Amino acid sequence: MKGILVLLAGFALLGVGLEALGLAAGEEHHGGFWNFIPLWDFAFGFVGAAILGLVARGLLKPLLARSEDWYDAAEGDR
Amino acid sequence: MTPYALAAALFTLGLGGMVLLPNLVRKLLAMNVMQVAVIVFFIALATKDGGRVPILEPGETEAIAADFMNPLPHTLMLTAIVVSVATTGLALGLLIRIWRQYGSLDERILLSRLRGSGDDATRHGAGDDATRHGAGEPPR
Amino acid sequence: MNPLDWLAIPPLAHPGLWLALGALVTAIATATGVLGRRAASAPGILFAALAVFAASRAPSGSVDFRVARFDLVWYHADDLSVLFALVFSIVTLLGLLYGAHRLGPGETVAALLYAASAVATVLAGDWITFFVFWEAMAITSVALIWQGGLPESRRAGMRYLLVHAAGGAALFVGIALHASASGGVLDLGRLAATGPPFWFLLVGVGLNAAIPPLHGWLTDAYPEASTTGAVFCSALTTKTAVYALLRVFPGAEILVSLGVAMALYGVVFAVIENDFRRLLGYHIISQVGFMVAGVGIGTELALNGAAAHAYSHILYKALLFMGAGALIEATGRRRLTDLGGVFRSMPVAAILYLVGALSISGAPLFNGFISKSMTLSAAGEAHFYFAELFLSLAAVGTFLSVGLKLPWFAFFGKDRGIAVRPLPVNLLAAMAITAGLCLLYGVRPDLLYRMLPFAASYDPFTAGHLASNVQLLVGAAVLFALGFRRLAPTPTRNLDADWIYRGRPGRIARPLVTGARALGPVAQAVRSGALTAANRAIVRLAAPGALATGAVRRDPFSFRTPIGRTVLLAAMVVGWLLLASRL
Amino acid sequence: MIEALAGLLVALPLAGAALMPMVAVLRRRGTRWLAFGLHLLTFAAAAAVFARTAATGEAIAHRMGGWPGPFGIELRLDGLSALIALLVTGLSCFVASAPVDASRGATRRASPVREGLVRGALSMLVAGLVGIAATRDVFNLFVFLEISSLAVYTLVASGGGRATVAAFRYLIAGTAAGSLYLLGVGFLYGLTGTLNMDDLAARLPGVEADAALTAAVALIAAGLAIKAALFPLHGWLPDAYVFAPAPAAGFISAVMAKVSAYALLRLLGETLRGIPAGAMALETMVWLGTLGVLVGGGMALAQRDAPRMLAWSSVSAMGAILLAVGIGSPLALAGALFHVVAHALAKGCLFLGVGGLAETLGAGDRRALRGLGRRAPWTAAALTLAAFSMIGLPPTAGFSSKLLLLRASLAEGGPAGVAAFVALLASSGLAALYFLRVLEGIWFRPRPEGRPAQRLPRALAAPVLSLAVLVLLGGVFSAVVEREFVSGAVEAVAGATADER
Repeated sequence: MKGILVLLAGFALLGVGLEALGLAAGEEHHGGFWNFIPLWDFAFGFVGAAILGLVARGLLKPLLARSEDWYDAAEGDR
Repeated sequence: MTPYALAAALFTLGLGGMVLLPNLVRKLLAMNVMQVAVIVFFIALATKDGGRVPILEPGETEAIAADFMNPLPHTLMLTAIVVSVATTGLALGLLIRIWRQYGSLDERILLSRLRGSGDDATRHGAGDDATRHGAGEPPR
Repeated sequence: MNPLDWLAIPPLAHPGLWLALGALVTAIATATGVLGRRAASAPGILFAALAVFAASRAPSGSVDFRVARFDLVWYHADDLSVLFALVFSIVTLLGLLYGAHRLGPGETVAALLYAASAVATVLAGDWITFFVFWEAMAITSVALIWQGGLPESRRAGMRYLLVHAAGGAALFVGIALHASASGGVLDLGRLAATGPPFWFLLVGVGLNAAIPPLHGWLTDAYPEASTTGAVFCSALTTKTAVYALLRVFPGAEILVSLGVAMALYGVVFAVIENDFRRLLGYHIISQVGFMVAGVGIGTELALNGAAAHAYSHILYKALLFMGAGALIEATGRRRLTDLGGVFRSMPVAAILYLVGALSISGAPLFNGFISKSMTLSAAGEAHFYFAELFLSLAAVGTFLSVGLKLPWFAFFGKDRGIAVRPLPVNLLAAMAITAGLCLLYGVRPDLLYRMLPFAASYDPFTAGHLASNVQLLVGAAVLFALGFRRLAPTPTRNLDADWIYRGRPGRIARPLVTGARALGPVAQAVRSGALTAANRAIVRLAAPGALATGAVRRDPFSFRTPIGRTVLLAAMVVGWLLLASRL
Repeated sequence: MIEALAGLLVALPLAGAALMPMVAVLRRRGTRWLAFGLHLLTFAAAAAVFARTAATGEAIAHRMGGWPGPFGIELRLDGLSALIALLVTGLSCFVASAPVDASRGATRRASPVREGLVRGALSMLVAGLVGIAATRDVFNLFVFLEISSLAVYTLVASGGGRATVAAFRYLIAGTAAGSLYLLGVGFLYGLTGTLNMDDLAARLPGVEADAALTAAVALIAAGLAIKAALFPLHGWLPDAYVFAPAPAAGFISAVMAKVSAYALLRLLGETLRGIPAGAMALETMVWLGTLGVLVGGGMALAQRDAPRMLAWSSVSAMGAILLAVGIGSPLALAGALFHVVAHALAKGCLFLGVGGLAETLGAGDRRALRGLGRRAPWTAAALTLAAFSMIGLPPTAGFSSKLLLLRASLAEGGPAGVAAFVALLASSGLAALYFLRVLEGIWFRPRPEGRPAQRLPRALAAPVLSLAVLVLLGGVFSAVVEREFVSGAVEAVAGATADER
């Protein structure tokens, strides 16, 4: 578990370092204003995943989840 | 265009019903739908925008053919309806006899019965004449 | 002349020809007993290798032949079609290698014919040829799904067939409308994205591309295919549709929104899916969404991106399905809720699977990165900012479910002490080669870029791109690390668009299903009738007494066919006369 | 005077159809002779008409109700129509002479209602068939088709039991056929505004609507092909022929499908000739007919039940006739018509004989016929002659007709012609196999133990013998038949088309 955390932290540092490198090299940016926010992609990755999880688990699943043999029962009279 | 589309839809419906429905009554109904489609088609042929029924109004003495709808398809269809009624009547009669004989109107069941009894075991009419086996012929 | 140079002559350069030949040889060799069941896929592998070779050096140009009054272009090679033909051939080769230990003759033949149809579809130069092979693809893929062997495979295959028949009908109507609108021009070229022809073609092609709500067949049928069958299915049908969109509707803006919607739809459903092959199926939809959006953006970079992403996707998705198949083969389970902690028992397959997972997530140095960031950059450059944002979101979701959720709950997580069968060498070898290709293209993108249809140059390895991707993945990983318990799968089935025909509304269409089923007995009757006839003929000639003495009792020729069949045949005669007189 | 006969040909049996049930209820014993007389009278009228057309080479026309053409319905009998009418009315006499339940044993008599129903249906059938042959109006043709079909359903159903199911299935197929045909007629009427065949032939070349015309031809061809039992649209045929009572089966199997084949010849070969779709329909017919010849023969070989074997051989024969109609050269038409006559006589004879025996025995297994040669040599000889004709052995009528068909298909050449030639040869081989198997049983095997004695009721034996004699005469004097009967009919069609060209 600790190894994973170290790995994550390493990659996070790599991300920060690469962004700094890109800024230093003066690479062009395209896209919406949000792309110019520093470390935007960290936040987007985290929040986006949270939103997706919430929508899927909180909204869709209560609506759509059925027992696994639901279709068999629905088609039972074939 | 609409009446032709209607005729086409009815014809397809009837054809599909005749092909797909195993119940003989439904098959017969589908057949009737198909006949109605043909009738609709003919009547559609006869119609004309702004056309009148080809009957002179009281007091009218002169008839201009271009004003009227074509009456011939209607008369033809009268005959076709008679034919259709006769066929349906005969078919219903047959169905009653089939029902009495087999107790089923499902073609699949009927066919398996026809086959199950075997062509050589009994000849036709076993139902209304069970004594047709010759004397001394053991029923096989 | 070097013998292999023969493969550069157009008729022989058609990779589909080699795949079909492979099917023929397999069928003959196994039917005659020359080849045992266990080696059934051997000739297929050989011929697929030939197909790869032919595709890799297929010369540009067209070959046509005349049927009735149509010039049918059955070989039309340019950069775009050869790219798809090549990757189809490669994945066929890898798939056959992957399944070599268990592929029977039937499945091998079906897979080869399916791949041959897909290759022939992308190499078709006119709508008629395209349509013919498109339909052939539907039929052969069903044959492959049926080889899954379970009752549910048969039923799902039947539904798949019906849905694709409907899609084929829409496509046909679209082609007919287009042909009559254009005065009989049937060349497969760019079309205006307006009017009835467009909508019909969009429905017809979009069904194969699994654009929601036309995607139900995919997540319905693919999980029911055999472990090997799913590898082929994941690669071929949807990508053929992407090819068609690239060819016909580049720059149709409606495709941008459709593609983005697809990408998100697949991701969201994947998050709550339990059957891991269905989960991967949802990610096909999501990834195809990237390509469809790319087609819709329509700049040279975007089209290149879509084509490159299709190429990459076929490789890593095949790898993912191979990994999923390996899980099933090793454990016999197909739900995440039944799995956990098998990493230690099958580390090689798990690591190879992770290569695929990182590829699909767009991790740098894997091949998903080099094509996905191309599409995203194209969206940004063409000012489709929101498309770029939402596609990024879909990428996050992809990593969340394929890169984190699936491996965590399957390979790691709670150890349930599941007994694991050892995996055969050929299976692991195929996975390793596929993973190697994913890495190769990830490190050397120029190998892929030089095959792309447009000359637009692109460099994925800028610090900004790398940073953006690394940050996204890390962000998602952090969330997963904090909240993975909430994402745990549950043993449920989620309703989806296939409810339309499997649930209550589907009952309205039940007669259609009955009608399609009626075809089964026809084929059966023809087959058994012919066999019995031959058998009886021999009996009659060899031993005339046998019949009289009752040695052959049952009389198979007193059968009666339902009278509806006569009516149906009459309708078919009418259809034939209508068709034949018009040609 | 003679023109009125043309109307009478239809009116007489139609009146009979209305009359029979009444007479049967009032006075049953007389019904049989009244029916026989009526059919004989109709036959005489047909013979007179035929003689006139053969002598003058001109058609006899009658406009119903005195309406002038093209408005009125025209009945016209040329050489071809007259030949068909002659065949239908002639064969009807044989059947009408037999008691309704001839084969059900002497002790059993039909009830008056049944007697009237069956006799009336037979009359109606003759009226419908003669009407089909005579009419020149495509809608009227539909009406006569349905009249004859209704009568046939009734006749088949009168077999009771399983025959009812067969009749219903026949009805479904037949009515579907009628609807398809009528729809096609609707297209033709919409395109040309006429229903008269001659008018149609004159106006159609000027019609441009390509798709609608194709649809018309396709629908008409498919509809009539069901009624003519063209393979693979023959689904109704085997059961209907097998389960119908023997006298009815003898008549139905002899003429029913062939009159529809006549209608196909009239419409596709004459009225709609020269239309691309018509040519395609004829070509398709050649191929399907060739297939039918082979499949029918093969299926006949596979049957154990003798009447079923005969029914499948009818599928084969219809294939042969229709493929010749499809080829359409004068030689092929001569072959087709000769085959119509020869097959009608032979198949009528066989169905009356074998079917009657099977009914009296209560078993259709061909083994039931064993030992017949010793027990009833004359019947056995008659059946043998008819079987020879079916195989195509000299000196029977079947030999001459087969020969004509073979020559015609060879002269046609091309893949279709060669395929037809091979199929026809093969069908003779198949027929030899399945008939010789039966004949061997009849002549060389002893009657099985415990079997009842086979004996054909005299009322059926007489028609069987006379038909066999006709089969023999038709073969011995085939040159006369061809010259006097067939050539005029061929000229009526081929001559007309030759003029157009």
